[in-house]
Amino acid sequence: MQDVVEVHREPRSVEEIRRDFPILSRQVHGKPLVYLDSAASSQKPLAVIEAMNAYYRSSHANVHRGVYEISEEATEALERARTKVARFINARQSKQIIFTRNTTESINLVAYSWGWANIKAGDLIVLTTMEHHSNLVPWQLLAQRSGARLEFVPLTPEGLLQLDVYARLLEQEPKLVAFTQMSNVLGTINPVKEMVAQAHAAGAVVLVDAAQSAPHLPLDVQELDADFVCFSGHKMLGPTGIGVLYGKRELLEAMPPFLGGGDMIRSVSLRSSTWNDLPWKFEAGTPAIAEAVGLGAAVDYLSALGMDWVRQHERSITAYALERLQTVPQLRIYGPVAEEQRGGVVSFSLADIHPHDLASILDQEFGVAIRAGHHCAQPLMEHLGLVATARASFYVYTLPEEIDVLVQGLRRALEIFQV
Amino acid sequence: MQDVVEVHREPRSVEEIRRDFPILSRQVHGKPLVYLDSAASSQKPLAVIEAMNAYYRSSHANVHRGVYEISEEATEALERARTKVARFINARQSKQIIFTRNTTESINLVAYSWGWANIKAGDLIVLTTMEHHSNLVPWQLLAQRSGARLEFVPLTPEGLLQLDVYARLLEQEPKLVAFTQMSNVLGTINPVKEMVAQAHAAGAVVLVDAAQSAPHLPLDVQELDADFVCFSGHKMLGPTGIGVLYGKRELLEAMPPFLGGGDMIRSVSLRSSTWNDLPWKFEAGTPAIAEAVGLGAAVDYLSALGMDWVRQHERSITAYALERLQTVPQLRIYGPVAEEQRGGVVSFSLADIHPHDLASILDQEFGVAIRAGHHCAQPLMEHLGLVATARASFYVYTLPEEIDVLVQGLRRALEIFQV
Amino acid sequence: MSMDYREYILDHYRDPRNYGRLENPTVHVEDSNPLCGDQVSMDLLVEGDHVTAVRFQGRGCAISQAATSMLTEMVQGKSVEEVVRLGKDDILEALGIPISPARMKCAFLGLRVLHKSLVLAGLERPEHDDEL
Amino acid sequence: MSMDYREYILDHYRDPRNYGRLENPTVHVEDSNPLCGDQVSMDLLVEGDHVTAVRFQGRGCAISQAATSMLTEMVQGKSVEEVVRLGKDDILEALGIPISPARMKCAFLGLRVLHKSLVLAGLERPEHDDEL
Ligand SMILES: Cc1ncc(COP(=O)(O)O)c(C=O)c1O
Ligand SMILES: Cc1ncc(COP(=O)(O)O)c(C=O)c1O
Repeated sequence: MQDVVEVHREPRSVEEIRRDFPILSRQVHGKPLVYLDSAASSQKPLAVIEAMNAYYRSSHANVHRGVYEISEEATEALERARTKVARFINARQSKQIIFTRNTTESINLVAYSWGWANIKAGDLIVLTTMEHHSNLVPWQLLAQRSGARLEFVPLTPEGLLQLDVYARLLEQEPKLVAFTQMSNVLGTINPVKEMVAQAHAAGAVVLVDAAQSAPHLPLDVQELDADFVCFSGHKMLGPTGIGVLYGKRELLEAMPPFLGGGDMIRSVSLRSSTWNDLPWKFEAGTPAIAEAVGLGAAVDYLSALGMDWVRQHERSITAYALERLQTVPQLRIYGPVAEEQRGGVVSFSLADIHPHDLASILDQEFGVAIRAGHHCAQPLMEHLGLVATARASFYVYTLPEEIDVLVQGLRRALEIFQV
Repeated sequence: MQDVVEVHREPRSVEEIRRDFPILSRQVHGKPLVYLDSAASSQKPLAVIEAMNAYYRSSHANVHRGVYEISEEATEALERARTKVARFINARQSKQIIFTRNTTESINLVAYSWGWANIKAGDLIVLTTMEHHSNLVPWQLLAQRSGARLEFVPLTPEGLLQLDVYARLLEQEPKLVAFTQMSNVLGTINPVKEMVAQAHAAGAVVLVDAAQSAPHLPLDVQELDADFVCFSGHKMLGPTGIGVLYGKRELLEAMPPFLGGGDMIRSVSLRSSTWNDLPWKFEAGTPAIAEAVGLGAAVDYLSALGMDWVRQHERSITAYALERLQTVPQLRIYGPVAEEQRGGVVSFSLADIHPHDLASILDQEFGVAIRAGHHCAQPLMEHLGLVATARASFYVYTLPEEIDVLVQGLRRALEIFQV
Repeated sequence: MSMDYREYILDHYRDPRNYGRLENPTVHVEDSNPLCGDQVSMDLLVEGDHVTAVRFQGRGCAISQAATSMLTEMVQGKSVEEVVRLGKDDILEALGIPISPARMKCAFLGLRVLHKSLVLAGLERPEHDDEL
Repeated sequence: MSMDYREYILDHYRDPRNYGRLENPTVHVEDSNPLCGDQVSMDLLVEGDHVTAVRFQGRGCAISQAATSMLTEMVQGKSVEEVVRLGKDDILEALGIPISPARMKCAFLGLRVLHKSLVLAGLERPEHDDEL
């Protein structure tokens, strides 16, 4: 999937990788930052920061319509980034890559454009109870406006999808099936390829929320065969302000536009307009050019590491974290036990200490940044019978020593709360 | 409107200002870049580039839900940028500032959210024939879906709005009136304050496209009294990937959400959700955090110059350009003659030379970057009886000497085309 | 700045005062913090110009629950005039430890519910612009 | 690289060959460049396996109009087989000057219209993936 040249490089040590991330050498509350919240947003390597910097310092101009040198350079930079992203996920053509702001906008684009054109009253949309709000609320809004029905694939106690229920829901011939490739709370990796094949057999269109998977797993959209795949730049070493919608060509061609305005048109008269070719039909207005450049640099960085290496590194860090966390009294871990079924995300609770209190203690006394809350997955929290969990998540720069600091902090929290 | 402290600063020379913009010292085709396309997108001062740089190097994390230090810093940075923008346009409250990707998305947000809730079959929407596609296509889409009617305020031969027709259209009690404060082709500055008052008297809601005015004129949304005001960061020294929607509080409160997902909710259950407070109700998913920081730095930079100075500088550059261009044989200038009715944008045509050919010659032989084409305003081109114009546009860093190079290039084009 | 969880905070968290519901409250209001999901509901009984009884229920962190518990102690039996004046400073003073910016929303959740209740009961003007 | 506007280009621009419409064309196609608004329409008359007549009309820059004019000269009287094979290289060779990346779309507008015409006339397979 990646450049062959890159994959065969000598693997770099995590210590070496960390030197590429300026923020990792900073201190918080007088302690070195231990950043365990990459599932919310990753940190950025110098290569990404500098690519944007260089773009603004030497090649910025508006794109597509400029006949002069720097506008040609900017257009080139934008379209080269698109090609890089296409290659990174093995899309057949770069015109299948639509730049959005984030995963959330990508999903909403499909809900508004494809959804409005294809979903009618009484139609069924199948989701799961582990979805992030971003893959839930857009479908609620669509269902409310169209009169469509929503059904949900429930979870096993361990946090896996109940695939037998999924199969039964497919018998009702849903128009659309949308689910996440990896849970941002439980870490669960869903069997996307099989689920897509089953959904297609039942005649459904499939959207995959790859916000958590694109940054962490080798992703081949042709192999998965999903119709739409959505992800965010900021979770995969890239900048804020850019996301991706991948779609199958025939679907994207047939869809009406979403946002109207400059660049997405072929011709405009006062009362009607015709639309530009893909991908620009869906990119109205001046795009996030510098952000595309940054995302291009991010996928270059990841490809150079090799996504197999990334997955492997996170597997071993996660295994270590699970092992060490189990040594903390009164700590409860959520999600699958089998390592190959989970990504680098561990949600847990500790005694009767609320996750917010835990996060404050870890931050202020140990410099450890974890996430605490409902993780934009309230229905999943409901399922777990919780209001919130604490969550540690890992990436290419995470060291085992950082897990040790986390565990030390958890023990201290038990002391403070006199448990 | 700006910080009093800043406005009273010693005005800086344009030469000094230019040193803040790294790209202005670059060469193209072996000549110094003469950038005359700021109406399409402005260049960025170091202060803006460095602010984003510093953000990524030391404070990046996802916002709003993080309980740890760097997430608090990131949230602070985002919300401080919102406050700066609110102050820059004199909004009453910072919660009236919604961050979008660009002007285009801001307008579409209103068309989808306010439009769907308020525009019914037969309702009238009044626009003008000088609108940018971004303030035209969203309303065409809305009209097609809702059955609303569109009517257009035509232009005088000079390129001013026919305000008598506007008054007559208002008698038909439109639901919405949307127009630009400054034409990106003709430079025309419309009498927004009077037009808003008239529209309000007729019971209409008013949207002002400030994409060209926010960067170049002192803008006071309370004084204008418009209901919605839209603009883009990238045209006002800020980064790509961020735009602004300002709205009156009661309207924004009453509007249904646009994009659904994380951060815009109060609570989510499987089948329904409730919405967060303003402005977050309209900011679904991870926002463009670094871009907000950059935009904050941009408005600081502009405020330090003083928007009155900016306007004054552009007036004199424009006056100089109009004077010098008139010395070129067979050159025709479009738009108002009176200087106070136009911003720093001059559209023109030269003999039978197509604007694209002109732009290529200027670029390749003189390093001059101008825009050529329909400027995303095809209906206006239709009105002018043209397919395209050449356009030179100016900003805080434009020097009279650059106008001289332009004029020299135009004379050379006449030679090449043997006119 | 370090938020240290003093014993009295943990005490209010584990053993909240005025916890539960009232039979015939003058007003009942629920609210949650959209950013973290913490919840608080509050019952007020207003008799004459005094708040004669108050109960709350909630789920959330030590800060939000302890602060609400402390707040109910400040409300109980006070005149409406006094209750209307309760503000952020009173909460911070009661907590008595530094609160980091992100946790302010936790600390003030109960206060937000209280003021919503007072508005609903017609005892206070809605102050749109006050961000609790 | 400098695009120099040679005399023959200006000549094709100011005095386009095969300009106008046909009475009974086999196919008529119009297209425009969405990025700049340049327009070209083309009429083809196909008799047997030859393109026996061609006319175009257009508005646009010297590059797009001259390139289309030159293209019609290459098409006129040629066998369908030959016409189908006409590609970007033929256009660039005919123009004979370096074309900057942004102007490629101008240079190939007429070619795009030609191939759309051939597809419409059933003489060529639609090649979705070819970006003209
Ligand atoms: C008047 C006007 N409106 C809207 C826009 C669209 O701005 P953006 O492309 O940043 O959305 C522009 C810029 O091209 C403009 O000049
Ligand atoms: C599974 C999942 N889906 C969607 C999202 C939304 O991503 P964004 O906020 O970048 O739109 C996230 C990130 O929080 C996520 O983890």
